Amino acid sequence: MNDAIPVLEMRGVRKTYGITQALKGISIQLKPGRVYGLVGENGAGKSTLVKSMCGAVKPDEGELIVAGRPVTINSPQQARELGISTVFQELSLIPDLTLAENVQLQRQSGWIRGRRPRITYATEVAATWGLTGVNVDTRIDALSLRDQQLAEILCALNRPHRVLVLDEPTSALLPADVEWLHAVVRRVVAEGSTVLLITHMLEEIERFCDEIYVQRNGAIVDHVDRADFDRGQVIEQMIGRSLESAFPPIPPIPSESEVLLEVSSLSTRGLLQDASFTIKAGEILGVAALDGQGQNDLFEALSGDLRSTDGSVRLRGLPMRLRSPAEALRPGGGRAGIALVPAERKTHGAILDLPIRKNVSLPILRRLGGAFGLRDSKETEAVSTLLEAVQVDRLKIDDPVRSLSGGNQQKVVFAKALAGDADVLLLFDPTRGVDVGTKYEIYKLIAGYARAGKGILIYSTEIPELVNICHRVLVCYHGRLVAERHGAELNEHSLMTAAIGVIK
Amino acid sequence: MRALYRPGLRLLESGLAVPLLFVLVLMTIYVSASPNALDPSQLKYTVINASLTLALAAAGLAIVVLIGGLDLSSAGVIAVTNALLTVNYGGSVANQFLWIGIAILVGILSGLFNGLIVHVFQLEPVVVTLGTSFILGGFALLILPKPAGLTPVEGFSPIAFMTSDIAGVPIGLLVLLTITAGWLLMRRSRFGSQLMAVGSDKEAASNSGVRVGLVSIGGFGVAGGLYGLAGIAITSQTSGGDPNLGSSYLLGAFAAVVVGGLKLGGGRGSIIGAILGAVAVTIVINVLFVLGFASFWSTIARGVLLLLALGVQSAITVLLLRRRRGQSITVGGLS
Amino acid sequence: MKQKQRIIWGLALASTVMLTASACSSSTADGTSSADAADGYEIALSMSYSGNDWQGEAKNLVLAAAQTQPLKDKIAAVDTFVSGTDAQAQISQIQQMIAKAYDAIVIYPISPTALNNVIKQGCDAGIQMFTYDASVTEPCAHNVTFDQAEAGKVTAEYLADLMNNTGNVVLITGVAGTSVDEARTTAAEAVFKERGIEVLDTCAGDWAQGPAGECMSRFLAAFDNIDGVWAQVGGVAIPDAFDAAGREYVPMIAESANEYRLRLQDPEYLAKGLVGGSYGAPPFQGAAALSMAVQALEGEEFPSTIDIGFEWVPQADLKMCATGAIEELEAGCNTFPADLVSTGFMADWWSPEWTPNISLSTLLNVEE
Amino acid sequence: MTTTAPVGEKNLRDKTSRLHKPQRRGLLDLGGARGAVTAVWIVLVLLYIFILIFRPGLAQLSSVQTIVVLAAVTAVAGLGQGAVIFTGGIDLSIPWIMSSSAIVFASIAQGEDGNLIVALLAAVVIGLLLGLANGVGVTRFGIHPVVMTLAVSAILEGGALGWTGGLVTGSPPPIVALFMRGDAGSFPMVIPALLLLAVLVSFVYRQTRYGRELQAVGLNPTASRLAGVHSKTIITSVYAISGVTAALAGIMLSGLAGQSYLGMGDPYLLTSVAVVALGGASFAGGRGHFLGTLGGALLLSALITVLMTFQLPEAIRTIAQGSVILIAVIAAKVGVRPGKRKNSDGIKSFRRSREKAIL
Repeated sequence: MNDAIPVLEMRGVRKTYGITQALKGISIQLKPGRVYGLVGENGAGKSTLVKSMCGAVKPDEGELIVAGRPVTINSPQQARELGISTVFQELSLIPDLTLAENVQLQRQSGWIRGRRPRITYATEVAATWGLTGVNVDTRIDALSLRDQQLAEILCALNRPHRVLVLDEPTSALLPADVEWLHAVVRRVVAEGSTVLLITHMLEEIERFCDEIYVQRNGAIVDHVDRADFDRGQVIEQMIGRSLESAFPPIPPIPSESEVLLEVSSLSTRGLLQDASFTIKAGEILGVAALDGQGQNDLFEALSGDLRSTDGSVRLRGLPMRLRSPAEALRPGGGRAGIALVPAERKTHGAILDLPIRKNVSLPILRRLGGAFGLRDSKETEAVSTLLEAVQVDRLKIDDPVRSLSGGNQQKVVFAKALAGDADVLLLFDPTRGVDVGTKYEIYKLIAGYARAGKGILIYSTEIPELVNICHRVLVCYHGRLVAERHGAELNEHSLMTAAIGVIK
Repeated sequence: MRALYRPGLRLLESGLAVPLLFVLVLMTIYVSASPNALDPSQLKYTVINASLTLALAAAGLAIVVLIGGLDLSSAGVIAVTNALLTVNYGGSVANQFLWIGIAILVGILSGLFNGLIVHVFQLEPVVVTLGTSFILGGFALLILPKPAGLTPVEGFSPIAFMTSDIAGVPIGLLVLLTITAGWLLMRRSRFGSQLMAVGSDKEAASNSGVRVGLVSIGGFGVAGGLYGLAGIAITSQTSGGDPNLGSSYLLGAFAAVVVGGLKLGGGRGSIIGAILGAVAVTIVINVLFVLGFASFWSTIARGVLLLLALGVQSAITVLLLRRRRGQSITVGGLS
Repeated sequence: MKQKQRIIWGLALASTVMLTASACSSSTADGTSSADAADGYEIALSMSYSGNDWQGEAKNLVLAAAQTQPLKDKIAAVDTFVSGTDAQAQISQIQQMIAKAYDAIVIYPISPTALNNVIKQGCDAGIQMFTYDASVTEPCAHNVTFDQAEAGKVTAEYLADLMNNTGNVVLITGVAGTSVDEARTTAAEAVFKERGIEVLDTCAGDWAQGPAGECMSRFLAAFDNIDGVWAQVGGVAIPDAFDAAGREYVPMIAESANEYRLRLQDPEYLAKGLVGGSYGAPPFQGAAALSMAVQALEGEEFPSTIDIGFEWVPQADLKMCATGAIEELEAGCNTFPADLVSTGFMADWWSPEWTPNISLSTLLNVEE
Repeated sequence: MTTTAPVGEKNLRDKTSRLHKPQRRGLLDLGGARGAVTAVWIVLVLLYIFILIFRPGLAQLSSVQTIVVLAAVTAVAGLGQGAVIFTGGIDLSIPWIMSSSAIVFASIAQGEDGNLIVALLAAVVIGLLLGLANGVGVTRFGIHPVVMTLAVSAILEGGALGWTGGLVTGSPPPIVALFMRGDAGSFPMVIPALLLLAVLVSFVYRQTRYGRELQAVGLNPTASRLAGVHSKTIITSVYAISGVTAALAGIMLSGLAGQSYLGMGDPYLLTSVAVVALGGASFAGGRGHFLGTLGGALLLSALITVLMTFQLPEAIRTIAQGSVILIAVIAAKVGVRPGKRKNSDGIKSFRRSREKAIL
């Protein structure tokens, strides 16, 4: 088997975005009939690798060899013609078209005219792959996230697939769906095709894959067979150092510490129901949850981005009216408020085309006024202090945020959140797509802020992170806070168990 | 039950319900106030022919709107084709058809030009079409410096035919039906789905293997062709040319498209909606006329109609279509 | 929740607007008020646009003529309708007038050819179809108009005389791409050529003071050898442009705006050297068309084109009116005091033949 | 302090400064429009040199003065249009706000200087209210800017026709004409006023909280909102500004024309958009500056006048105008980001966030 000609090979592929080297000379070989796993931290360049394989991104350098023939792939269309079929991490179905139409559109050849034949066809295709109860005449944007993901996988399967690339296919799936996907992958390789699975769930890697590639910082650092797979070792390779040293010590909560934030039975129109908890001064409170369990609503409601339907929030004993982020940041009466570091750094966190200065000073412009409008000197001083605090070169103050690396962009977002000197800092997945060095700096920042007597609420997709930097972790499941772990109970296993809804 | 429910829901989803409702309500008022409005020749003149040019222009604009753009060049294309036809039309039937073909071709070419510039330089369609609308307007004036009539044609004239009728059936209606049929065919074709995909989400479309550039250039081309047809329609309607006539269709077409339930920004709606919207915008003037309103009310009514259409449309979206996103798909073993 | 609220508010707002609209309309719906009472002909007036002084004045003259003798007893109602700048709207409007079976339709046509089909239908239905000012090519219609080329010729000759047949002239034309503009300008250009006067340039003044003033300002910026201005509109804006540029007035021809005629008699302007003449398309053409329509209904025959002439007033023939009473008008006064009329008022509205019993106050106080 | 930067980034730093020119803050802050604005003014200078060589008559002070005065109306209307475009919208109601406020202004003023203040206030308040109506429709009801402003425009058009019956009574007071034209060759006050406006707008843009928040909202309303900016209020305000500037432009035009009439604003529908485009603004929002719009207005005005001296027919002039707009936007695109397209990821999620923010 190992002697077979690789169906897809990459040799020395490089890709640079601005100053970020996303791929630093990647070489991999995918052979027919096997399932490959690609693991790596967020921001290791996995998605760029996938995109350069399927034509969404054009590599700067390097060779792509499909079935022994060097090719250049300029468009997703071309990749498809070569038999590379991809399920993207960001869903790529057309929201305004029905599922049946999407199945059609994604198909390589042939076009079925008429609605009814199309529906019949799509239903049949779905049934072949074991999906039933599908209303294929529904528009994609009327489907749930899980159904959209299943639809996406279905569309990829319905194309000719010499290589099936699955980029984080299970993020919105239920456990039963993962079983289904396992069966699907087995069937695909049994038919002689190759599967490349990108995921951060090591359990899935262990279950699905024959060979595993480990990617770190834009380079492939290891390639192991399933038989030699060792979780601890792979994790170390992924993050480039051992787990213990990756986190700074957590500052203790002073015993006489007062309650800073008091949330009682907070509910939203979306998912969140009846959330109640408190944060003390100096406390780092974590939230663990699988995707889409209501944690977004919780953070949005607390930051004023989303109106709550019920419940109350008190900050230092005084009630907060959270009707807009402005009110969360500036509760009035000169009090400090609640600041948010949002999940989407590039679209929600920073304004990429504005200089760092204008980004960081945006929430505190009120304080920088003088007789003739904004005072440049005051602003430079305030922004420089903040940049120093987050360790970004203060000489870059007038550079656009876009010109910074991902990690530094995130630090600017932090500086912006810190600017208002908020009592409570909400951090939604603050280390996503950030390199290891910066991650450590961010942890130190968080610890430092807590040491200064502020409260922190942090959500992270990476459970080890929560275990290692939080005093206490709440678990959110189906819109409710179902568990709380602290002290000895606070470990990866117990959090994961609670997060998937299995509570002792 | 389900069988009945689905088509209704689909109608609501497609955005056609609003223009259909408006046309029906307005027609009812119109007919009840002026009973002879249903007379075939009345219908032909005051409804079909009156809205023909606007409907064609709106249909063209609708395509650009569907792919997520805004097009200001409709007036320019109409003016140029109208001018071209006025100057050159006549002679043998073959020659007449030749110039009709040329008119449509000019429309398609200017559409392709717009699309090409928009795509190659990644510019906003509004600015590009603003520029081309000036240029086209200038060309119209260059070709036809003053209004003129068509050279009278002996015997059969395809241009005059467009606003006449066969056995009481207005040709304009047939033209609109043909466009509708063409749209339905196109909508069911790969190109049609790709067109909607581009308007719905360019990136997803590209990831789905749609050649976004080609499709949007093609869309602009089709739109241009429809503007060209609108130019022919106005030439037929007025049996002449006037370099300044096109301008009144610019804002009218936008109104028709919005009343027609299309979503500005792309991906939702249909040409049928735009055509119905154009009819609604036209009949509202007739209705005000027969009800004895002063003329200035017709402009005001157009504005109110716009807002009303949008209100009803979003009421439908929110009150009827916002269903809980259920987890409907069941996974099973592989066969 | 929020979305729903927003929509309910939106609908409430929209319905309020609609209600207000319909409430207002009952008071402003035109035409119908006078329709039922008296016996006589029912006549419709279809205008393409009423957004400027000339159009508004022409409309009011039609209404005033219908409300004064000799037409008062013969006409039951004149219903006016404005279709806007859209040819198909006017076509569809006339179509409905035909359906309503008016006795005669008086039209200000939007284009010389666009209305031909529908006018033919009107004729076939036995309705008298009259157009005014602009004409249509349909032979069954009666075009009440004047000789545009003649107007261009006469005024250009006068200007050439003032310029002693030498020097340079600039032309400020009307809306580019209209036949009226084309006819006048071509005729004027021919005269200048014949007289050896060079036309420096032409600019579209769009028959409005704003664009005409802009044209003149640009001319003054571009040329320093202008010896005469031949304009279709711009009597107010052109001297202003000269003032602004600090340049000496040159002989000029412009429209029959009252304001311009006032200036041609104003000592202050005369001292600065304002020389010129005033002419224009007479607003009484509509009233004339109405009168002829009534006569046609009474059995008189009219040719397809009726030239009713235009008023050309050289500076020397200008004469102030005190109040605009009929006696004064009959005595030949042709300029009105500024405090009686609006700035854009056209002074050449009165005609002994077509508006004999309309005084200025009748015109200004006419009811819809 | 630089010692803390991760090693990997250090050697990249030099590269950074070459790739992304830092937007150093001088007296002027043009944001992302710096290149385009500079380009417009350079072209303007080139055109002036061209005039000096080939049409020296046009280069004299009085001619330049005329060109500037005629550009002033477009520039003021373009200020509002530009502000709206800066937030990713477009205002199609400018022509009829211009006409209606100018008509109200003339009717109240009745040609008397004494009535100036009342008339001016009334006209500006009308513009403000109409602009606010647009803004509220766009932000609170989530109506697309094209639809909202088109509807307001249609209602105004009918309303103005109904109210006046086609005959506008009254006229602008002579002082407005004096302001626009000057007296017997004296300097028209509109030119220093325009300069003052440019300084004021530049000051607000660079030096005030409103200016800053507007820059942020124009680029990304969602992120701005999360940073505590009242994005909707800011967006509403630009429509209000557009209403006010349209009213002012209408008054200025009435001064230039010596009267107000229906449809006087009609040519400004496309020209107000055109000068903003010439000024290098991005129609997706977030890039543009009044100095660019002003340059664009001057360029267009000068160009028309120059073309006039070549005795080209109206048709050719229109074609030239259109071509200049096309060439300008293409040049701005090619010049500003040579050979590099925006990260499409960014655009997509940004569009979505914008939609969310507006709706």
